[in-house]
Amino acid sequence: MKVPKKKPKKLIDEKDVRLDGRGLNELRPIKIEIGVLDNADGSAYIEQGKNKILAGVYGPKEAHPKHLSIPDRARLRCRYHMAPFSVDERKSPVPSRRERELSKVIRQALEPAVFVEYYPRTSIDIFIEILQADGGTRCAAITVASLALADAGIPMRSLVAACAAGKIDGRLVLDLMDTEDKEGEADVPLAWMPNSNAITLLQMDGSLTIEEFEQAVNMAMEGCKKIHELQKETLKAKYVAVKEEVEE
Amino acid sequence: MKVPKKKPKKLIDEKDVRLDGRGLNELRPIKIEIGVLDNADGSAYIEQGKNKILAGVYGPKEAHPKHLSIPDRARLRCRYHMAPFSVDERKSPVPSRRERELSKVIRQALEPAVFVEYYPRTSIDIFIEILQADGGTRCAAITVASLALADAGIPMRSLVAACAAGKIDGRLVLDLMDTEDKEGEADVPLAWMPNSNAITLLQMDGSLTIEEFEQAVNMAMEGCKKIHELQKETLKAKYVAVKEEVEE
Amino acid sequence: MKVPKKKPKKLIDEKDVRLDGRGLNELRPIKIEIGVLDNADGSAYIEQGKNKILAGVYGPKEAHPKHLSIPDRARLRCRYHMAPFSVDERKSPVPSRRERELSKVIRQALEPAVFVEYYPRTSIDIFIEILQADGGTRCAAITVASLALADAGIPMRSLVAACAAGKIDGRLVLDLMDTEDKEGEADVPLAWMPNSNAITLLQMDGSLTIEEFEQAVNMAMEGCKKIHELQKETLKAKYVAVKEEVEE
Amino acid sequence: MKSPIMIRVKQKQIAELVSLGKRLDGRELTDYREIQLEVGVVGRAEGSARVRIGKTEVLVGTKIALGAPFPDLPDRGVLTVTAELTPLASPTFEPGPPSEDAIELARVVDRGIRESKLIALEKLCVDPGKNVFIVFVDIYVLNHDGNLIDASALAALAALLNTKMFKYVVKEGEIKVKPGYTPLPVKNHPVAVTLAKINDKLIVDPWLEEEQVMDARITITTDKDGNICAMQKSGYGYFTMQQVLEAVKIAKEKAEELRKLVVKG
Amino acid sequence: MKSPIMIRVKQKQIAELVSLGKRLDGRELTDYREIQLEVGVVGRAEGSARVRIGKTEVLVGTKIALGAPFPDLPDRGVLTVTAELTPLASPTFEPGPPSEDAIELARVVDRGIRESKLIALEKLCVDPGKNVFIVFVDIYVLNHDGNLIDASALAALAALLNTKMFKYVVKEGEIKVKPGYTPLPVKNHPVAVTLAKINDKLIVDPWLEEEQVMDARITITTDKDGNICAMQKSGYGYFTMQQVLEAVKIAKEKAEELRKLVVKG
Amino acid sequence: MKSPIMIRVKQKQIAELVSLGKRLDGRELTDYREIQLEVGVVGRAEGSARVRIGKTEVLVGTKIALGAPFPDLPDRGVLTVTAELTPLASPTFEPGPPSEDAIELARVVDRGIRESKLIALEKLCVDPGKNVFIVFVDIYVLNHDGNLIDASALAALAALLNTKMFKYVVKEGEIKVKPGYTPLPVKNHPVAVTLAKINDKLIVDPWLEEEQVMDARITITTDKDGNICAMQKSGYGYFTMQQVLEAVKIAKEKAEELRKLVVKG
Repeated sequence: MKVPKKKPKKLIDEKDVRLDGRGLNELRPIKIEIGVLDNADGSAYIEQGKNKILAGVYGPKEAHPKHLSIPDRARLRCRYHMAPFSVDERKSPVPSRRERELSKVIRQALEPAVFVEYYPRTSIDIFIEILQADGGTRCAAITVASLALADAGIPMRSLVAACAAGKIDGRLVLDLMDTEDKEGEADVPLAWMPNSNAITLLQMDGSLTIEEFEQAVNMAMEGCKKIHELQKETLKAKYVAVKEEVEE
Repeated sequence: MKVPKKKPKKLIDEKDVRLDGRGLNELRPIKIEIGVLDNADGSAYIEQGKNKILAGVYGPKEAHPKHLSIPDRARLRCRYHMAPFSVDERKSPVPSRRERELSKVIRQALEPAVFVEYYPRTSIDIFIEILQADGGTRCAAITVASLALADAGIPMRSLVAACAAGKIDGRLVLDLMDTEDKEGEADVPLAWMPNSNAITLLQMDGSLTIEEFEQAVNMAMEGCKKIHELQKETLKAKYVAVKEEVEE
Repeated sequence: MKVPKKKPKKLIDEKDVRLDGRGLNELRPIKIEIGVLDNADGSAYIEQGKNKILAGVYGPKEAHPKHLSIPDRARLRCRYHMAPFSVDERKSPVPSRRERELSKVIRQALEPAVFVEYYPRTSIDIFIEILQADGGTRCAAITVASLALADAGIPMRSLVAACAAGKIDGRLVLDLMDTEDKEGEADVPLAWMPNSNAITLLQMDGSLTIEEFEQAVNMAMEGCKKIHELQKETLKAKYVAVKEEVEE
Repeated sequence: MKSPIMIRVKQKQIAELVSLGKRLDGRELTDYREIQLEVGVVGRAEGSARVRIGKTEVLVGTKIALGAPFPDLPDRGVLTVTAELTPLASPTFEPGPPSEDAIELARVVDRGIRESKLIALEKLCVDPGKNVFIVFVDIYVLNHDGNLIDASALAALAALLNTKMFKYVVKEGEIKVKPGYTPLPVKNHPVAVTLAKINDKLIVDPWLEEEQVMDARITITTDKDGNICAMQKSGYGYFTMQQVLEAVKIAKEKAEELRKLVVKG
Repeated sequence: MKSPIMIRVKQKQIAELVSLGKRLDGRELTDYREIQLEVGVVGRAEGSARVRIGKTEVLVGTKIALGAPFPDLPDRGVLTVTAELTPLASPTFEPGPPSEDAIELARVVDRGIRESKLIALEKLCVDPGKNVFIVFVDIYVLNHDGNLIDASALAALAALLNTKMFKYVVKEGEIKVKPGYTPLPVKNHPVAVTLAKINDKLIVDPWLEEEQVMDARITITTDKDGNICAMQKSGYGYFTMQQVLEAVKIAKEKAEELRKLVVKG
Repeated sequence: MKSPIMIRVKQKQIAELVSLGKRLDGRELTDYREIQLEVGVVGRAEGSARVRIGKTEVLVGTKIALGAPFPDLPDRGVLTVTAELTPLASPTFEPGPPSEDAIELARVVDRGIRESKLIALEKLCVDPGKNVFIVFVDIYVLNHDGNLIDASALAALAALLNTKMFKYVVKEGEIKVKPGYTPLPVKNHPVAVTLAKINDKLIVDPWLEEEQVMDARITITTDKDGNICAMQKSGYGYFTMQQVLEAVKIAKEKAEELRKLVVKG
């Protein structure tokens, strides 16, 4: 329980500056680490603004129960889960309908990137824990889970980068934080593989004209590109570090 | 939520006419269709007064989980389920204890009619959805499920017809509707195979002398006979229609 | 729902007598019967003060589901369960977190006594029903379950006897009843195999100095010794009775 | 565990005996096994009773609490009946949420109590629409050797007759408990009698092995005036009209016998 | 049950036809199957509608009740959407708690209603912070032959337009129901249109066998002014930007056609 | 995944080393692994702390809400402790409702907090019988390498010391939140220390591979005055009286060391 925040009158000031000081087309600060968990086969951690999200991957491993295994490819499983203390009002640990829907769309956002056909009859489990939530968690979850898959050594066509654009105070903006999401007019989360030009997650709620929607998607794609660069740098840095460690 | 109905002072007027205009010994109008669903192996739909009930049958099919299969006969499964909007106060979609009991007694009302011994180790699933409820749903459910079984081509000793009799305003009447059931003194639902003279469902609640009970059962049996005729006509009409279609 | 009891001002009077008339170091009256249930492979019943507890054992039997069987020993399962009417406020029949924890510690209190290695891949089920609760149910449950295991003919290193000691009104006492447990300062339940000098359950809550704790454990051990004697007598009496019956 | 062959041999034997009007345990077709009844066995409960019919053993405890009435019956107490088939009672009972059989058992007992108006629910209103007494009847099956319904219904009746309620006063909208107890207001004495059909014969009080061979079962609950207040056919088979009427006649007679065990005088 | 080989042959055929701009059932790529709509089919419900798209059949019923508002929106009515994939509707639907697919279906329909402001929730407040109207929209899938979302969203729209609310007065803090009904206050008419991608072509209204071979699926909900109010990509595959924009264009056109079926005049 | 043979070889090695007073990772028998503590890591929580003991990692967040007290303690705040063994943390943890182990973990930590009177629950009453503060302590296990209890209890203590509560005024029966925060009222500092028994020797802070070979485990929670406030024996084996007393002595010493990591000055 928190001291109730007053609803801001304006989300963008006259100088085109947002509540947290960002420009319209600016991402929140992003910090990524990979290989952060000891037991998981792969893991990664992201902070995007005040979001704090941990992803872990187990697999490929024997699918069980067996009748759920798929003869010609790996079965991807995904759980998006929020910690009780990740939001202002304590959340029950029992998965909500929202968490169950997000688990599905996140899985389907990642699946096009994974060579699932390499591991028939196995299961690859992706577990995402939202430790702190501040808007845009599904996109940050896809960004970080994609790195956890790479960290687990699972062959992928490309990393998947995800980012939302939306409309607040009548203007299109990138990467909405919680207040902007709640008080704004529309939100368009997008997951993209820039190399393959493949949109693997696309949702929308609010109200946008078709022209606004097109601009919002383009804006989100630009965000994804930047995030994709960050993902690649993080992976590269990790491999350099491992290489140095090995060569020492 | 509905505008509350006033409790009627009398359920039967001085001319022996009931609230919906019926005589004491009169069934509600019944409309039956069979083969109404595309995916189910067999299906049927009934309207009895304001009751609207759909039944679908899948099977015989491999029983699963396997340890629940029965070596020398098919396993009949039955689910009686009410739609949330089928009653005045919205019903939670989670099966209630009442729905679970009715699932059992309906299954046991149908089982004596089915040649379960023809299909060892298989499962025959009967799904009943109450779309609108107005008293006497368990009986109408048996009547319609019995036709769905026939429509699925499952060999049966006889169709099972079901109908209740009861006591309202001190008089015995046939086929109680919701208000009569709630305000009345007793309800005796009965399922019967007229050909085999077999009572396959019999319940009772309220208060009846033994003599009244005997009369009520006899009255319900007469109702079942009429319903049985309707069932046979519907089946015959269906086969004629199919035959004509095939011969065209 | 009961007429609320007034909280007693004192749990021990000036003559060192407790509310129910016992001395500080005195057990409640104990009555044990074994072989009380017809279907269970072994069973026993205990009354300890106002506690009334029934234990039944099924097994060793085929473990199922099979993937939970253990290759080199029997799998002990245990359920501690309270009847809804066993306590002042009606208890929901759904197992609480407390009941699930107690099921675990009771299982682990009994397991060191059982030759589980004699029955690989099997399952031994211990079911404990608290019919009336008055403090110290976990200890009485262990005492009685241990006899039910013996009654089922399951080979054991020793019977397990259990008893609590604790602190009330600043004094150490044996075998706390409900009011003493709730109003007292500490409770130390202990399960012991006197022959093997093995403590198989030890919990504590409240506040004790290390010296008090040591005294409390010693006191509880003395209680266990007495209970162990009772257990042995009961078993012996049973076998004599059976023998006489057989020889008649 | 008996072998499946031994079971089948025994089942055949049971069925053949019944055809001859006899039973494996020497009973007449309309005899109950020995019935033992004990009340007040659980002091924490507001009422309780243990019934043994042969080796079948059932414990019923009642609890009373304050709570909200049903919106459509704002001035009536609430009756709640549950049944727990404890895993102690049979190797076929699993711990977990109530099975279909447990639900049916509770609901058949519930109907007998409710329809006969055993409890004067209209006297259990404390503050209309807000607070009424809720009567919990919890059936605890401790050993299953057949005919759980009759044992449970009898134990429920005995426990309810044995139930005491706390006294209270309402002061400025607050309910205060007063010292002393008063008996639960009771108006009727329903008794359930179950008959099984084996080889077209009706038998009373089937034990477990008879239940395993029976075609169908019917439970008939009659009240103190001999009226029928609840009925439940169960099992894979069927009854003819003649059999039902015969069953009703027998059930009424047996109920009178059983009632005397519970209701004195 | 068809054999796996037959299924694969048919799937290949479907995919090849789509590449040629054709469909197995003769439809154009952007054609819907025949749509049938019936309203007021369940009298117990406050509103109801049955939609058939080809052999897909969905029934939606609405109920209205009084209840507490969300703490952060004390003066607004509450919308609750559920979906039941009844086991009647497909051999792959199991009875039990809602599956991931059922939850997604309900939530996509919910977003279309909510984001387009179909219901004027601000007019459903009775007593701020205490009592508001709760609108239940329960989707009941009766036969599954593909494209459940469009059928469900259309049935939900029709059922809500058909919903009548009881009248009431608040007297001394108590809510009394008055005779007569008033229509649910409605502000918009969202329509969901789903397209599937098969062999890089977009098709409208995929039926079940097309859903089994599609790469991915996108649902676009547009409102009466042609604005987009909800969108959901689903399935194992992906879309390109071009495909998304093409899908949006088609969805807007088709939505206008579908809307005319429900909203007269 | 290691092969079962490799695991058994390693387990034998661990047990033999312990007999010689040594451990596979070079620690003394009574040494903890390296402990790292960080507080205030989750800003949305009212208090939070992350504890790493070796590779075991636990995050605890606290939340405070208004709610009803327990009927028998109308003027006291409520403490609720849960533990989630996140499936991230170990290949043996499954998503789903809390396992027996998760429940035990939460309850042992709960008892340490409750029995030591860490939180002054008597100061958390807002409106007796109606509104009190509920303190949620949610344990989130992120990596499991043994000794979850000590890590969780330490993180819970640190998180509670770090917890801030909102201020409020009660005006005409309504609770209004005021700006500013105040620390949670705290009275004690319980610390849990767990010892495992391997080959009749006691070791402190068992890591996962030691837990897999241990006979039994005992957790002893002592408060700031050196009193014991909670204890839990766990595991398939047993302890002798001597071992228990030795364990208590060691636990008290180690608790003092650990307490200094959390409580400054």
